[in-house]
Amino acid sequence: MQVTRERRSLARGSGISPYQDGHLKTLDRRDMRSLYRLLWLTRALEERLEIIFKQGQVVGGLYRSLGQEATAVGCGYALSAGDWIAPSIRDLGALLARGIEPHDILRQYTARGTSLCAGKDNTNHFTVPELGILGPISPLGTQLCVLNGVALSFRTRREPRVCFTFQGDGASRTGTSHEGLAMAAALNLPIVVVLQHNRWSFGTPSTAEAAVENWADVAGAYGVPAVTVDGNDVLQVYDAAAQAIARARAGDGMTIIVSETYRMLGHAQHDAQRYVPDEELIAWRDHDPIRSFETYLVEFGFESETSLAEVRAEVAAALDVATDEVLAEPYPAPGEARSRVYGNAELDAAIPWTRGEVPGYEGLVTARPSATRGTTRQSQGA
Amino acid sequence: MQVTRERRSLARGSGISPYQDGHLKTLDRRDMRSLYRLLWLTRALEERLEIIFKQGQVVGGLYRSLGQEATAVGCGYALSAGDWIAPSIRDLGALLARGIEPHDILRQYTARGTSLCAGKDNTNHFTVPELGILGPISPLGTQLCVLNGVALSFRTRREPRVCFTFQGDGASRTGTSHEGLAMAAALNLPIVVVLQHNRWSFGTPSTAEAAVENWADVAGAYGVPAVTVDGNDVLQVYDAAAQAIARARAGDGMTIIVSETYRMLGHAQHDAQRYVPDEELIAWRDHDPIRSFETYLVEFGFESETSLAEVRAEVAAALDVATDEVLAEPYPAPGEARSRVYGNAELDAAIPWTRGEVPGYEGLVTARPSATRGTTRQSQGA
Amino acid sequence: MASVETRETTYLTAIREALQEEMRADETVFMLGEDIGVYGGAFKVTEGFLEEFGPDRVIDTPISEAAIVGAAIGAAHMGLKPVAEMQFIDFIAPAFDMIVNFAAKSRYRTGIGAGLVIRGPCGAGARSGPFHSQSVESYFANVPGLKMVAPARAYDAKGLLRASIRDPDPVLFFEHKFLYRRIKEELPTEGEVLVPLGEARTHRPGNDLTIVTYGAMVFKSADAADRVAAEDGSEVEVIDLRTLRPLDTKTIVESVRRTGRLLIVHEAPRFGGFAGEITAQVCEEAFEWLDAPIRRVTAIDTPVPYAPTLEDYYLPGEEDIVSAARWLLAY
Amino acid sequence: MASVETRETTYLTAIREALQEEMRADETVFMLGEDIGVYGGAFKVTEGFLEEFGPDRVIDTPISEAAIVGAAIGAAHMGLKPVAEMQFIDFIAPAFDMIVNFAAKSRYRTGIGAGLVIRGPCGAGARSGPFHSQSVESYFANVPGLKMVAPARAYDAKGLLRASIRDPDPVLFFEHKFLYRRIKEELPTEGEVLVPLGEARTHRPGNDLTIVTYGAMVFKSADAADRVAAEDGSEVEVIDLRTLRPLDTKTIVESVRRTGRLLIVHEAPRFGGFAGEITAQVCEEAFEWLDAPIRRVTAIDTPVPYAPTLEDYYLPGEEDIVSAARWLLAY
Ligand SMILES: Cc1ncc(C[n+]2csc(CCOP(=O)(O)OP(=O)(O)O)c2C)c(N)n1
Ligand SMILES: Cc1ncc(C[n+]2csc(CCOP(=O)(O)OP(=O)(O)O)c2C)c(N)n1
Ligand SMILES: [Mg+2]
Ligand SMILES: [Mg+2]
Repeated sequence: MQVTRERRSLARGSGISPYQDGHLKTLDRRDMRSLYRLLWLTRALEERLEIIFKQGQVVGGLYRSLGQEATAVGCGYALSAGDWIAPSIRDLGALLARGIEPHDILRQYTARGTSLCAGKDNTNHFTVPELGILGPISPLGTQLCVLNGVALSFRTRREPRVCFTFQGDGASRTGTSHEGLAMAAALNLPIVVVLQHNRWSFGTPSTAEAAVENWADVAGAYGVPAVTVDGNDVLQVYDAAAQAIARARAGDGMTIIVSETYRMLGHAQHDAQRYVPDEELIAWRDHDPIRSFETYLVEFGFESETSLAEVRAEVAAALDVATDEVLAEPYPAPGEARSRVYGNAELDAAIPWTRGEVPGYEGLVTARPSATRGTTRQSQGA
Repeated sequence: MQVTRERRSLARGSGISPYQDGHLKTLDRRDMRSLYRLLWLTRALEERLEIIFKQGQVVGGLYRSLGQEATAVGCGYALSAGDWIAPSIRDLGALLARGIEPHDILRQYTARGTSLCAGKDNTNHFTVPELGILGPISPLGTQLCVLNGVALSFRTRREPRVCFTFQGDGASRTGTSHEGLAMAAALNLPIVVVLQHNRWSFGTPSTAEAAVENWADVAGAYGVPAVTVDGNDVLQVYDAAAQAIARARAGDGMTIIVSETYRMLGHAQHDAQRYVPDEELIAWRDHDPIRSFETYLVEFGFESETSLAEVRAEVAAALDVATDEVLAEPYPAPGEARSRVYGNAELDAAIPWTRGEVPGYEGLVTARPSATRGTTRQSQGA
Repeated sequence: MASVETRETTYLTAIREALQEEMRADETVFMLGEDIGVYGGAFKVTEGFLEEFGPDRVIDTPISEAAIVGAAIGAAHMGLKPVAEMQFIDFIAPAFDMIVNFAAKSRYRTGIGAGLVIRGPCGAGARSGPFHSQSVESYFANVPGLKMVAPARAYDAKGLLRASIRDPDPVLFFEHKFLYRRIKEELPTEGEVLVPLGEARTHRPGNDLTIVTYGAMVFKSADAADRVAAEDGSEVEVIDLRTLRPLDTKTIVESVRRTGRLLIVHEAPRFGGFAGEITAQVCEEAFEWLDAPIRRVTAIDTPVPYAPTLEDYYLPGEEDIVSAARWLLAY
Repeated sequence: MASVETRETTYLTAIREALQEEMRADETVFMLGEDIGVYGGAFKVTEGFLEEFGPDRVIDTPISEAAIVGAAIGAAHMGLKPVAEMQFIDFIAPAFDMIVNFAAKSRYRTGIGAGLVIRGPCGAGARSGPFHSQSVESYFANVPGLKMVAPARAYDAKGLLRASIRDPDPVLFFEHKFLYRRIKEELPTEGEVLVPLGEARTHRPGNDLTIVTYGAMVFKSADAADRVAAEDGSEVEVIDLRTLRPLDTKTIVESVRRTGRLLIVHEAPRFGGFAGEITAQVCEEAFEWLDAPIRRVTAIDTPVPYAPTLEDYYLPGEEDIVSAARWLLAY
C-alpha cells in the first residue's frame, strides 16, 4: 500500500469526491443507503441522548461525535464479520455499523440493568465478542494494547481476521498508545489504527499538544505505512479503511490512517466550547460529512431528497420506540454490585462484602473466650 | 538544521572522516587530546571495573559501553558548563566528559559510603547538580521525562542552557520515552536526545523489537528534526551534538540524533552474548571508535604513537591509584540505611524504623491497663 | 462576628485560593497538567490562572501523566515548586512508575529531593463510573518517600495545599470531587490559612468510641455520630486524619486509649485498604486499651460501579456507620 | 524411598517445569515478555522454550510492560492463556494502569474476564539496589479483581504457577529471586503438582505463637522458630500464606485462636504493608483470643538500598524475628 497524503483546505466546501475506483466499486446502492442510514442514525441517536441528558436521564457524562460521523461509519462499514474493533470516545458510528443497537447505547448511558455492562460501566465501555467489539476504558491509549492481544490470537491461530481501532490526536501522546503501536508494528499484527486529527483534545488545541504537522509522519516511529484521508468524506474513509484492512488480512501488518476531521462540539455536554475560534467552527460546518454525502447521493442518482427523508423518518421512529422502551427499564438491583468480580463464583460469595451487617461478628461475641483471657491477663499484668 | 542521513556500511573499515568544517573547526590540539583521553579513560575504567567485578568487588551488575564510547564522549564534550545531561546505561564517557572522576564510578559500583549515592544506589544513578548531571533510574525511558523538567526550568528562567540525554533503541519503545519526547517537542524545550541504535536490546535484536528501518524517522512522531551519525566517529558525533545544542540554545527546540553504533559486549557481565552472530561482531570490531580515532590523530599530525601511548599510561596509572584508594574505603555504616527518606529530618527520626527492638513496646507493657480491662470484660462477656 | 473577616468559601474555591496565593507569593510555584490553561481545568479550579500567571506558570501539557510527573520532578530538582494536576486522580495510574520509582526514591538515592505536589479529584458518589471515582491512596501507601493528604473541610483543603506546596517532599493531594461544591465554610479573607502536614483533627469530640476517617467519609461519620448521640446518648469521637502519610498516630492512639473502641471508615474498598495500617498501629500501641475489636466500614471489594443503585450500595453509608458504631458500643 | 519417584528441583526449575508442563498440556498457554525467547529470560527460566514451543508461543516483545500486559488481556479475552513475564517485578510499575484499570476491572465491567498470569522476580537480598529488589504486593492489595501469589517452596512455586495459569482471573505471581537457586526440594517427577490458590500452608506447627509470613521470609521465620524452640522451648507456628489474595483468613484465624499470639513478618516496608490487612482481619475475627498485641517484623520504611551493609540493615533478619517472638511469648 502506498503512502498518500491528501490534505484539503478547511473551507474547500465541496461535496464527496465522486470517484468510483478501488474498493468503492464494490459498494452498491444498498451499501450507499446503509452508509447514509448509519451516518444519520449516529447523529440522531446522539441528539436523542442529548435530549435525555438534559432531562436528567443520563447518569454520567455524554460525549458526542458531531462532525466526525463519517470516519467512524466508513471504518466500521469496511470490516467483516469476525473482525474486531475497539472504539475510542467518538466512534459511535462504527459500533452501530458493527451491529450495536440504539437500545444498547441508550441503556449504557442511562445505566440500565439490561445494559451491556449491566449498569456497571458507562458510554461505549462494553465488550461484545459476538460482534467483535472490545470496549475501551477511560485511561486513553490502553485499548490498542489490549486489541493487540486479540490480533495476536488471530495470528497464532492463523485466522485471516483483522483488528481496527481509533485514537485521538490527544490520546496519541500517551505512553500506552505508543507502546501499543510499537508492539503492533514489531509483531506485525493485523491491525489498522485510525488517528483522528480532530484539532482538539478536550480544551487544548492539537497544536499545543503536539508539534506534529503532518500526522501521517507519526507512522515513522513504527516503520509502518500511513495514509491521510478527508475524515469527513465517508467514501474516502471507507476506501482507505478497506485497503488497510485488506493489507492487514494479507499478513502485511499495521496501517495508520490519519483522519483529518473536526470536533464540532465541546469535549462533553458540560463543555460549552468557548475556547474555540468561531471561524474554525464556521469553516468546518461547511464541510459537514452528512450534508455533503446527501448532496453526493442525490447528484449521482443513488437517492432522492424524498428517499433520504424517509430514512431519517424511519430512524426517528425507531429512536422514539427505543427511548421509550429503555427508559421504562429499571436500574440494576443494588446487590448486583457484588457480582462477577472474580471468575470463581464461590470466591465472590466468600468475600466479606458486609459493612454494617457483618454477620460473623455476632458469632464472635458469643464464642469469645473473654473470661479465661481476662484472668490470664490480670495475673500476667500484675 | 538540516536532516541528514549518513549510513555507512558495517565493514567500511576506514578511519574518522577528516573533515574540519562546521563546529569541528573550533576543536584545537588540546581538544583532540582531551577527546582521546576521554575515550581511552572510558574503556580503561570499564576494563578496570570488569577486573574488580571478577574479583567480587562490584556489588551488583556491571554494564559496559565497549564499542560505543565515541557517542558518549563526543556528546558529553559538546556541552557547556551549566548544561545538564542525563545518561542512559552506556554513556560513561559523557559523564567523564562532564567531570565525573573515576573514583566516583568505582565507588558507585563498589557501594562505598563515599559514593555519590552514599551506597544507596548503583551504576550511574547519581544526580550531581554542580556538574549538571541527572541520574537515571532503572525503569527505561523515565529520565527524559524528568530532564524535561530541568529544561523547563531553563525556559522559565530564560537561561540559555541545554539538556541532553541518551536513549537506547530498546528503550525507545517504552511509553515513558514517548511521553518524554512528545512533551519536549510540544513545549519546545531545549533538549537534545541521542537515540543509540546499537542493534541490541539485552538479548533481543533491534529488528525484533521494532519494525523501524530508518531510526531518524522516529522524529516524525514528534515533529522535530533528526540527524543520523556514525556513532563510532567521535568527531562526527561531536559535530552533530554541537549543532543540535546550538539549535536548542537558540530556542529552536529538540533535535534527535540517531547514533548508528554497536554494542560489542553482552548486556551485562553475566551475559556471554552467545546469541550474537559472529560476523556482526567481526564487522563492527573493524570499526572500533578508538582505534580509528588513533589512526586519524596520527595521520593528521595531532598525535604520535608515542604521545598516545603516554596518554594511555597516564590513564592506567591514575586508575591504579583510584582503584586502590576506593577499595580501601568502607561500606556505609548500616544505620545510614535510615537517613534522608524525607526532607524533614524530624520526620526521618520519627519513623518507626525498628523491627526487633521496638522500644515503645516496653513502655506499653508497663502502661497497659489490663487489670481494669480484664474486669470490664469479664462482666460484659457474661 | 469574629474579629477576622470571613467569606463563604467552597472546598473548590479554597483549593483555587491556595494555588493563587502560593503562586502570587512565590514565583517558583507553577502548575502543569491537561487543560488547566486555556480551558481552566476540568473542574475549573484554575480558571483565570493562565491570564493571571502566564503560560510559563500555567502549562497545558499533552495527555501524558508520566511525563507531567517527570517534568515536575525535574523542575523540583531545579528549585521550582511544581503543582501537577491529574485531571482525575484515576489517571495517576499511568504515572505510577514515575511517582513510586523516581519521585519517591529520589532523595534517598541521590540526596536531591523532589518537592512537588500531585493533586487531583478523587472519590465516588458523583455517578462517574469505574474510572473517574477511585480512591487511590492505598496504591501508594507502601511507598516510603511519599506524603499523602486528603482534606475534608475547605479550611483544610486550603491550608494543607499551601503546606504541601511548601513541603520538600512529593505530596499526593487527594481532593474529593464530591465535596468540591458541596462543602462551604467561612474562611478568613486575610492572613494565612496554613495547616501543617501530619496532624489529624478532632472533627467531633467524644469519649465512648473513636471513628478514624478522612475525605468525604468525615461528614458521613459525623452525621452517624450525631445520630448515635441523639438516639442512644453515646458520644462518638470523629477524627479526620487530613494527612494519611505521615500518619498522626499520636492523636489516634490518644483517642483510642481514651475511648477503648475504634471504628475505621474509608471510602476505598476493604481488602488492602488504608484501615489496615491504622489497625496495625493501634494494635501495636493501644492494644491493652481496646475494649472491643477494631472494626472497618468501607466500600465493598469491587470497582466503583456506574448505576446509582450500584454505587449507593458500593459506598459506605451513614447507616452502615451507625450500625457498626452501635455494635462496638454494645460490645 | 517413597513410592513416588522424585528429583531434586530448585525453585527456579520448578517454575520452568510448571510453564513447560502447562504449555505441553494446553496449547492455548503461551508466554510473552522481554528477552524470554532468543535469550531465554534474564534468569534463564525460559531457556530452550523458543526451540520447543516456537515463536507463536514464546514471544519476545519490545520493552513495553503496559503493552505486554495489554496484549495478555486481549489474548485472554480470546480464550488463550497468556503468561507475561516482567523481567524484574519492579518493572510492573509501568504496567500499573493496565493491570489495575484494565485487567482487574474487566470481568466486573463487561462480563469478560482476563485470565492471565503476570510473573516475575521480586524481593531483596541479591544486592540489586532500589529498582531490582522491590516487593510490590501492597501496590496491588487494594485492587479488587486481582489475585496474588507468593510461593516460598519449590513445590508451591510449581503447583501454584500451574493453578495460576488455569485460573480464570488475572494473577500476579511473585517469584522471590533470592530463592531461585537457593531453594531445592525433592519433587515428584511424574504426576501433577498442583496447589490451589487461596490456601495457606502450615510450614511449621506450634501452639505458643503464630507467625504469618510469605516468600523468602518463610525460611527466616522458620529458622527463628527453630531457635526459639531450641533455646526457650516454645513452639512457634509458621504459616506460609502462599496466596496473598484471596487470603486464607480461615487458616490464620484458626491458628491465632489456638496460640493467642500473632507476629506478621514480611519483606516489604512496614507502613502500608500487607501486614495491615492481616492485622485488620485477625482483629475482626480473633480479637478475643489475642493474649498480646499483634506485632510486625518488616523491612524499614525506605527504598531498598544497594550497599550490603545497608541492605542487611534494611531487611528483616532472623534476629529481629526471634526477639519479637520472645517479646510476644513473654507478654
Ligand atoms: C490517561 C488519561 N488522561 C486523561 C484523560 C481525560 N481525557 C478524556 S478525553 C481527553 C481528551 C482526548 O482528546 P483526543 O484524544 O484528541 O480525543 P477527542 O476528544 O478529540 O476525540 C482527556 C484529556 C483520560 N481519559 N485518560
Ligand atoms: C521499564 C523497563 N523494563 C525492562 C528493563 C530491563 N532492561 C534493562 S536494560 C534493557 C535493554 C535496553 O536496551 P536498549 O534500550 O537498546 O539499551 P542498550 O542496552 O542497547 O544500551 C532492559 C530490557 C528496564 N530497565 N526498564
Ligand atoms: Mg482530538
Ligand atoms: Mg540497544
